[in-house]
Amino acid sequence: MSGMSPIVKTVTRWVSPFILAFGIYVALTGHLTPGGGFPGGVIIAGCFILLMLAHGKEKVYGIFNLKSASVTDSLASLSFLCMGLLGYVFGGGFLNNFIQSGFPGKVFGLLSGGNMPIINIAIGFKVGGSLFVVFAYLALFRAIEED
Amino acid sequence: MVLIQIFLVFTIIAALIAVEAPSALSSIISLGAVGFGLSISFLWLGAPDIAITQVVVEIITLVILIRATIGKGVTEIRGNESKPLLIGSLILFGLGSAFFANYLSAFPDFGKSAVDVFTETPSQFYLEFGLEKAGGPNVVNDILLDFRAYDTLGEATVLFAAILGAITLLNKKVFFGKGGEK
Amino acid sequence: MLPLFVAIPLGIGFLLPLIEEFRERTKLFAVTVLLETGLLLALSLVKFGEKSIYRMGGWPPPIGINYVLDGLSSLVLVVISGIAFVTTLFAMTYMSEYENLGKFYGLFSLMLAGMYGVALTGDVFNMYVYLEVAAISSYALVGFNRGPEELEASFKYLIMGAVGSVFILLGIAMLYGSVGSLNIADISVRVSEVADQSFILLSTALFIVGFGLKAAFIPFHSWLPDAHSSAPTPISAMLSGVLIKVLGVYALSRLLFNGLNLPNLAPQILTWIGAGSMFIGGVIALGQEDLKRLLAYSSISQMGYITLGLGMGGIFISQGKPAIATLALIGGVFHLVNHATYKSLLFLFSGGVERIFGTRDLSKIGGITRISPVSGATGTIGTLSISGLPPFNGFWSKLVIVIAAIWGGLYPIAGIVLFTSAITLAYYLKVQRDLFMGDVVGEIVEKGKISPGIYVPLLILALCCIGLGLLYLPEFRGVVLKPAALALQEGSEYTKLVLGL
Amino acid sequence: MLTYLLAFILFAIGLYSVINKRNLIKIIMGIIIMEHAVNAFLILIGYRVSGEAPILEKGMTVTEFVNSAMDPLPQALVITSIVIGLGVVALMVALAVRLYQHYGTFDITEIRKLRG
Repeated sequence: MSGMSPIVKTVTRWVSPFILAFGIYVALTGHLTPGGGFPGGVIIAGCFILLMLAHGKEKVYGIFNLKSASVTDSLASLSFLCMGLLGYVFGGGFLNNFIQSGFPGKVFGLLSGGNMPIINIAIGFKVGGSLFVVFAYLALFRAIEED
Repeated sequence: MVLIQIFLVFTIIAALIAVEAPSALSSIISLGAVGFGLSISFLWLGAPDIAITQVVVEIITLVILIRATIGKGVTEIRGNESKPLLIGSLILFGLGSAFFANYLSAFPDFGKSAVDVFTETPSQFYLEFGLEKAGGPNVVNDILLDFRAYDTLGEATVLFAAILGAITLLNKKVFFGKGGEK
Repeated sequence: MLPLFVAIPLGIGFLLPLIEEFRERTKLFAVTVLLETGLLLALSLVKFGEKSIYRMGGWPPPIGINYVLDGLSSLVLVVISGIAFVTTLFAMTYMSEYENLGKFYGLFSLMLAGMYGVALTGDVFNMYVYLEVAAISSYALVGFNRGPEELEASFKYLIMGAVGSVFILLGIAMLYGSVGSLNIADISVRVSEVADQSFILLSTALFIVGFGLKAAFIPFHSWLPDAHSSAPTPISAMLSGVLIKVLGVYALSRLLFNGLNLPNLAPQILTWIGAGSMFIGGVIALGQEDLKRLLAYSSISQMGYITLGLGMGGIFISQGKPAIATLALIGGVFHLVNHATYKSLLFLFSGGVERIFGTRDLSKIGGITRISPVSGATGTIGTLSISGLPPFNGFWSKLVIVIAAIWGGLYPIAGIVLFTSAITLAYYLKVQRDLFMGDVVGEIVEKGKISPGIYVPLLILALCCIGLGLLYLPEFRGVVLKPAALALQEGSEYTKLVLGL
Repeated sequence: MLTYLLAFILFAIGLYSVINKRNLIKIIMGIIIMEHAVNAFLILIGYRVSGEAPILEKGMTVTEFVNSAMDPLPQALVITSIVIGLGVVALMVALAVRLYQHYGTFDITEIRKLRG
């Protein structure tokens, strides 16, 4: 499965950086504009899946192979849990927005939501990594079955 | 208001096609039509967050579904369903919607949300103190990440557990445990 | 302290697959999960008997999510942690030759986190999310052996579970639409103010169907025999012992008793569903040849006892007989604890039998007490206590339920309870006769395989089966079971605790 | 009032597909349609006639925002439930692919027969 026709390859090569940028934008500005960690992460996963479909597995594995994807998945979930535990340690509740109560950022600024942007980034990485892993396993599973 | 009903009727027709279509590809594509029709009606219903999430999740679902079925060369899915079950479910559905339509007056009618009908609801607090207490103008993400962040933690765990389960099932490592594939 | 119950299993559930990426076959996974369950067992015993709430993120109840620790949830916490600790002890030796252990133990501790989340939470939608966490981990764990049968059983379990979850979500949507809040205590305050109760009844019906699918009540039980017989043994012990109770009966009774203030028809439906699944489960179990399928059908019938006890409690509350209602609720909760101990004992025992004889077909095997006396003895204790013979704990909880039924005047129910106990006694005597007493039948696959790791957990559970009988005595019952029954009975106590009205 | 009924009809179509269809993929589709129907129902509950999205622009005052914005709570619930649906779909497709590999067919009655 070495990927599709050259036309598709070049188009995806050109488009994928913009998809990735859009995914990161949606994930990052979750607390300001519509979007958030989940849709952003899914767009990031979609960009990698697109590359994988167009260029075949080997090329994409150079950037984001199976092991690093599931590692990002676990690490991002662990960092989300640690943000919660930090809130627990700093008093307040288990998932307390301790940065916001500590020093709130500029009202409509990017860093205004206390630990909300941080959690958004963690969810974005987690969803991106995990969906890419499950799609890679589905493709891997099918490829082995064929040959 | 009428536009929403048009979108919903469109999704119902697409859902019927998805269920009744003989070939795999056409039923998956009409399933996509259900999802995208819904996300447009979400936009109209004033929920942009949900529209983005719905569109993107729908794409991933379609890609996974097509990947799973078309790869198998399964284009023709033909199963002759039993007639009594069909009639039984139609009757059941008739009763259900009769009950639903008859008692619908008890439900707050369509245009009013919980903030208008009930006094001092949580969503009134979220709208009023969302920006002030949580710091983000997007109140929906305020709820998701601050007021009810514990829900989102469970949510991330659901996705993690589902993906971990899918990996365990698709894992090609053969093993010699009891009852496993030798 | 309370969020640690969910935070520790989540942390370990995220950590173990990460470790497995780097080192495949290490004993580390089993040891970490054993330490984790031991710690949580100690924590739950420390927390037993406390009545407190914990506000997530520091937000007051109707705004944020809160934990509620009262008589019932602290008892359920102890049951979950106890069974999980013993099952992990068993799984350390039983699963040692399997692959993918990091994923197995990761999913196991995520399932634990889901169950703790459901047991503790005081918010309807949050209960749905953590119910999904526990359910999805158990779907993958049921299909862990990846043989053709296991996959088909796991797929059927997944479809029925997903349909159940959708019904629960629709019920929550109806409830939110007609009441306007998601906090269980807040709902019980607002439900009484709602004029037209028809949509509350509709969401109650949806909850009964949804949680019925999760708890395998009789019309929705078809996934349970396949799932429990084809899952790996420690997982079927956890499923039968704890998962269907916490996700099914506990969550449903928490919603009906504390949330919706017992809508008028709900207790009757619960009682008759309990009586039905008790009777039909017992009758089908009579004809089973496979040991695990027999245990699975007997789980359905024993679950019927628990639902019956709670349903009768609801009837007596609405009839205004608080004393009898407390007794019936005590019977239900007492049976929940007992069934968790002896059903997981029997499932772990059936794993040992399968390991010795290589098959679970009762007609082909026999005489296990001659091969390994300890597991034979513990298996006998398990079968005797489940069929309700006096010295063991099964007898006492059935006795309480029968007394409550007679005292409350529900004579047909008492008749069904006695008749089903007779059926249970019949099919377990059948197991007793040929599996334990007879001479050795069937070739022995691995004689020396029954290492201490297998029969030590069986011993622990057998001692629990004997020890828990003492809970029937008034002073123990008042400390352990009465607060659990009162937590369900007095809704106002619950709202006062949570909302501080 | 009719709009709620439309969402309920969509739910009934999904339930019909899960119960009556014998093909694994159609059953998976039935579950997806049921999830969509419940999400739509949740959003319809939070709809306000003159409402706009619950996002505070710079110019708006809070009181004006409270009176005009949609109900944000069902929308937060729907985001969570969409992603739960995605997780369940991933697991169902993984199982269906494995079942196809073992039994060579997507028809659930054949699978039950072969299992014997």
